[in-house]
Amino acid sequence: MTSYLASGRSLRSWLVTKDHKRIGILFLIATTLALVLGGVFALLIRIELLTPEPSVFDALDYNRSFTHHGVVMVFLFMVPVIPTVFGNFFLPMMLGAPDVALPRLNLASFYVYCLGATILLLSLWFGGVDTGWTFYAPYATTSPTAVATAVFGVFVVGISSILTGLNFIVTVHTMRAKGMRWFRMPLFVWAIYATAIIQVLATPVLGLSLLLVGADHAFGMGVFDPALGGDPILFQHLFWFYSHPAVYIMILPAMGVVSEVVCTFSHNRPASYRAIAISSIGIAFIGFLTWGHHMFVSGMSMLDVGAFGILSMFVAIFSAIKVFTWTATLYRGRITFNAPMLYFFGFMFLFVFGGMTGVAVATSSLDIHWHDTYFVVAHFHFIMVGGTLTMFLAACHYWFPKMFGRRYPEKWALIGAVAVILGFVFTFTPQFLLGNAGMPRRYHTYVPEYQWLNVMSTAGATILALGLVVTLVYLVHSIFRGEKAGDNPWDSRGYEWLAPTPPPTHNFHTPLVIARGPYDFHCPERP
Amino acid sequence: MSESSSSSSGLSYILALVSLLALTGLSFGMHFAPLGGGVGTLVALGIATVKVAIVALVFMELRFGTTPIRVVALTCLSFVALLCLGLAADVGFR
Amino acid sequence: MNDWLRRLLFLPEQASTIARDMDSLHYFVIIVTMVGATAVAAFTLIFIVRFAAHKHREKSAAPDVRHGYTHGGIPVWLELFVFGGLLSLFILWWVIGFRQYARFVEPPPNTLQIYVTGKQWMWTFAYPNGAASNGILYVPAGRPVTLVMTSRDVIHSFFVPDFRVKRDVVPGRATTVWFEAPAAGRHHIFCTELCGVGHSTMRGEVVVLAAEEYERQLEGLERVDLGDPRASSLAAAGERVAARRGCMRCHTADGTPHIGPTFAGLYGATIPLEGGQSVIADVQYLTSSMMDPAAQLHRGFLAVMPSYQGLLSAAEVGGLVEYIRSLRDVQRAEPQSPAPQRTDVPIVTPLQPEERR
Amino acid sequence: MNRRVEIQFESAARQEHAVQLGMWIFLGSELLLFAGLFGLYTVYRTEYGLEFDAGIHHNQLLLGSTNTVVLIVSSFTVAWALYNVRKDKRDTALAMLGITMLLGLAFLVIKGVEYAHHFSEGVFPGKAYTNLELPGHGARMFFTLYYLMTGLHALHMIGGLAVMGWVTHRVWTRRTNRESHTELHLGALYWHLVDSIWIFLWPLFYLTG
Repeated sequence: MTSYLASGRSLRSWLVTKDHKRIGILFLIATTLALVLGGVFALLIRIELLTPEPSVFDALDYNRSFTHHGVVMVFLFMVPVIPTVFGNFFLPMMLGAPDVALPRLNLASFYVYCLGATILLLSLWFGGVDTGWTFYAPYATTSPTAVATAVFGVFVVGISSILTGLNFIVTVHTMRAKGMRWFRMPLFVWAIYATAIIQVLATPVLGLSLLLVGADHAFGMGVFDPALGGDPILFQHLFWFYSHPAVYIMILPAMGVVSEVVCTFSHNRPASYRAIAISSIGIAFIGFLTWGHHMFVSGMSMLDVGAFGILSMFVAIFSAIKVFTWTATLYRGRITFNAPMLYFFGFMFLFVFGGMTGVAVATSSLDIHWHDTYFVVAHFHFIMVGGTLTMFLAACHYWFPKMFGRRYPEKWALIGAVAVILGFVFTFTPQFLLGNAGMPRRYHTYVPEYQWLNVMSTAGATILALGLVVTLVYLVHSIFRGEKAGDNPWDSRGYEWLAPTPPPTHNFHTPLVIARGPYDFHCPERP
Repeated sequence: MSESSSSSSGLSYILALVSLLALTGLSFGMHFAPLGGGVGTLVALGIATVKVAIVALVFMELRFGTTPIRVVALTCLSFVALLCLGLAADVGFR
Repeated sequence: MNDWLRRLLFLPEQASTIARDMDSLHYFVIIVTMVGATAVAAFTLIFIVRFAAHKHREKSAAPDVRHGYTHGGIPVWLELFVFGGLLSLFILWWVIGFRQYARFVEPPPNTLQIYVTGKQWMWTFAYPNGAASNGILYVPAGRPVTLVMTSRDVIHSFFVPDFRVKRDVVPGRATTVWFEAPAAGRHHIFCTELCGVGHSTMRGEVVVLAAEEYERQLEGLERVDLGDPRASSLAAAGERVAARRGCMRCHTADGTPHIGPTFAGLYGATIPLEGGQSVIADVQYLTSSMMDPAAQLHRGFLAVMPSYQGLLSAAEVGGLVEYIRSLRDVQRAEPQSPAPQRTDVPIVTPLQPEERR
Repeated sequence: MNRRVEIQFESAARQEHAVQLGMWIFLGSELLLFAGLFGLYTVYRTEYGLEFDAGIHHNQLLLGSTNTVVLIVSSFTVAWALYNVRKDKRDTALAMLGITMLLGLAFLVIKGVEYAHHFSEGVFPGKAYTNLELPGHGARMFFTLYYLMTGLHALHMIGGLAVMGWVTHRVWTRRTNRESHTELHLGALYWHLVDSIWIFLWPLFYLTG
């Protein structure tokens, strides 16, 4: 049987494909473009911040840059990337299924994403957006920029996110192979499943609140405009009802990748499979109860401050459970060290430091000083961006042989990984200190005493960018010229490795019958 | 899912229609009853909930739905409640 | 120790009475989290090195056949210890943090009140004696100060890093922030909520002065422009504002019942609301009643007052509040008497939106 | 139940379950789309209780109640159509679908009459609101929410009508029949959801003043 890559080489065969793997590759291309675009905006911001006074841009262009950096990175890269690329490619394979449950919907999701992304980027043409990715009313409703276009774009991208989530939930419920009990599902599947729940429940609320901001902006509806009797704080409630869970939409799939990588390369069972699986679902639900911690200084009621404060502490416990379980998984394993493991180590470092600073900012009184300063910027970049980016790259390397049937160059990969991780740490550690010193975020100009930390941060960003460029170059090169890979080069027990490399259109030659767990290294590869 | 066990009988549809119309009439009538504003609102919303339950259970055949489908329905409803309560809690205690 | 840690963490100077307390919690939390995070990262690194596959072969450690290469799970006592400890630590932080938060947010009684307006892209301040300043806030040292803040346009946020205070400044609402600066000095004010192209230039300065110098400074300032240069205090200016803006068509100052609640003895009183609750008539209530009168309606009065959102400057609002406050000890003629329930109320047409802007 | 089982499914029953589950999840997210508006309504009603009451009294109870009855009956007819397709009674099913669509149109027409009446009184959403009888922020907010919620609901009705038209066409051409009627089933579920949302909108905007 021919591989999915070889079955039809025309452009058309790719664009109208219903094969989950090809859709995954399409999403890989689209989200990588988004990463590059968002990265360019990030560098523009860092260049401007080299000096305390305006240098390259005026204030409006600067505000547009960080808004588009945020919007592109959050809605076009981090939210969709791991579910739509690796979830699409590997979720059905991990379940032993020939495809997702609703393949046409899957393709539709891709085109809806493209449509939304196009509308979102069209807003650049119409004058950009300068409201920050949070679109806070009433600034967003009075801003002279193309707010309505941008929020409509985000709304459309949200539809794509809902469709993907819906598809994955249905797939997990109805497409498991024979013998695949719930507690035999790979941990990546659990993570994607939990993510899908959040996507389906939270995204509509974001979509609605953004539409309302768009309506306020375009037609003067005044739902959030105090001059017309609206309450701007309500927008923040609705926005964070989605956007706090959205943090978990970004990080849960990354946690799924961690579980796969750490088990495969330590050739060990997870220290507690159930703890990881159940904490994914726990995060999905408790994550909905913490949105108010973004609003401690907004004038929210004292009751809400207390309640959201303590609930935020509980959600940290679930993450802590995962971290400890991963570390314990290494214990007495048989560890192969390579690029995915280096990224795993980078993830642990960034996630633990970022997570701990998260507990710190969730402490109500400390948040007064840190709120809306660079401390918060550094915190969420460490945990959310660092977590997602390192695990996106780890997944690119870990599954590269299965996806393309070739190997990547290990030496270059390690160099790239070191550059990315060090660059990341150098970019954002100074920002923690800037936040402590009191520098507010979204500042085009700043007082001179903050300058040298900003220069360090920009230097770090340069290293990070170089690392990403190196990685992109050798990975693209390896797709066409890499050494041929076998079916299971890592000696994994994951079910996706049972398929031929690269997999044929419907994944498995014969239907899988599962008789062992996904991390049973004492069992032979084929049960 | 076989036909006989998984769909409502004709009679149940008609009974549902009749009770929905009756509840609508009741709700309409209660509008003119001299209840306090708060109580009247609660009664009207209570009746609406019963009506939606009838639509869901009979017309939408939730009675015969699988466990995942029921879980989906319940989860979504409780999240609507969560959102409304969360917002009201802030405004009510500000 | 305090100063050393403060410099290590790049924290700004501790120029308010609460800064030291907040920083102590800050050190506690940051030190514990950094130690914990380092420990986890170190363990990960140690395990990666110690259990590397090639060492495995050297030592030919036979894998546990029953469990594959597994360790047989984490002992339960260790799990309980780690998560129980972690949870108690988090809850401890929450308890300390929330108590501090409540203390930092609720102003103590009898503070000096200064009225703050945020607008794109400037801070303006109005003082009780009728003085006004732009960009520079003068406060006396050693005396608690409450800022009553509102915004003319979009949300801003008032942040003084040296004081460790921050609060959003929301249009249509009054928020407060309080602090006490023990010593004279100058400190940055930043806006921390994105408010447009001038966001990063919306800075100001707090100048803390010794008490007598403060008085002298205020004398030298311009008066609040409330249309009356002779007004001797903000309250006196507020009285004129009340007359000019038509407040006295429905409200009275001597306790006589009229269409709206009387101003006499209103400040600090407990107001019964339409719908059963009650509220204390403090700065927030009075301000929001000007902006959004129907939201919390005094029981027994008709919802006939128009909104003054966008019509009154912060100084005018401050003046009105100070005026009402100056009448707090005037006796009401008939306390809590219901207003005349008339339908021919001589009102007061709602203003058109263009006029509001 | 279905003629065709897609390659990814091992059995028709699995496929049917998958499609149904997917539809329910979709309905759930539709519900959460409205949830934000219900949340806003809750808050603003707490804030502007009296003005909301006045707004509710201003709305035309009779038209709103008629619409409730219209939608409930249409929900029944679409369920009855499904019932008849399962019984292989194509003519009854077609008649029921026709009635459903007529009732749906009637709903929109009545809604339009109401809107027209409101427009004539200067009751517009947001800053366009010029009604002097009910001045104030609360009344404006009430009618803004009224337009947003009933408007979003009306958009869903239009979507539902399009789906019904397509399904009717399929029943007409016998592509939807006793063996294969998933699309009718899903369309009916959607119609019931839209009906359910109106069942809540009715007391909120017409009844509980």
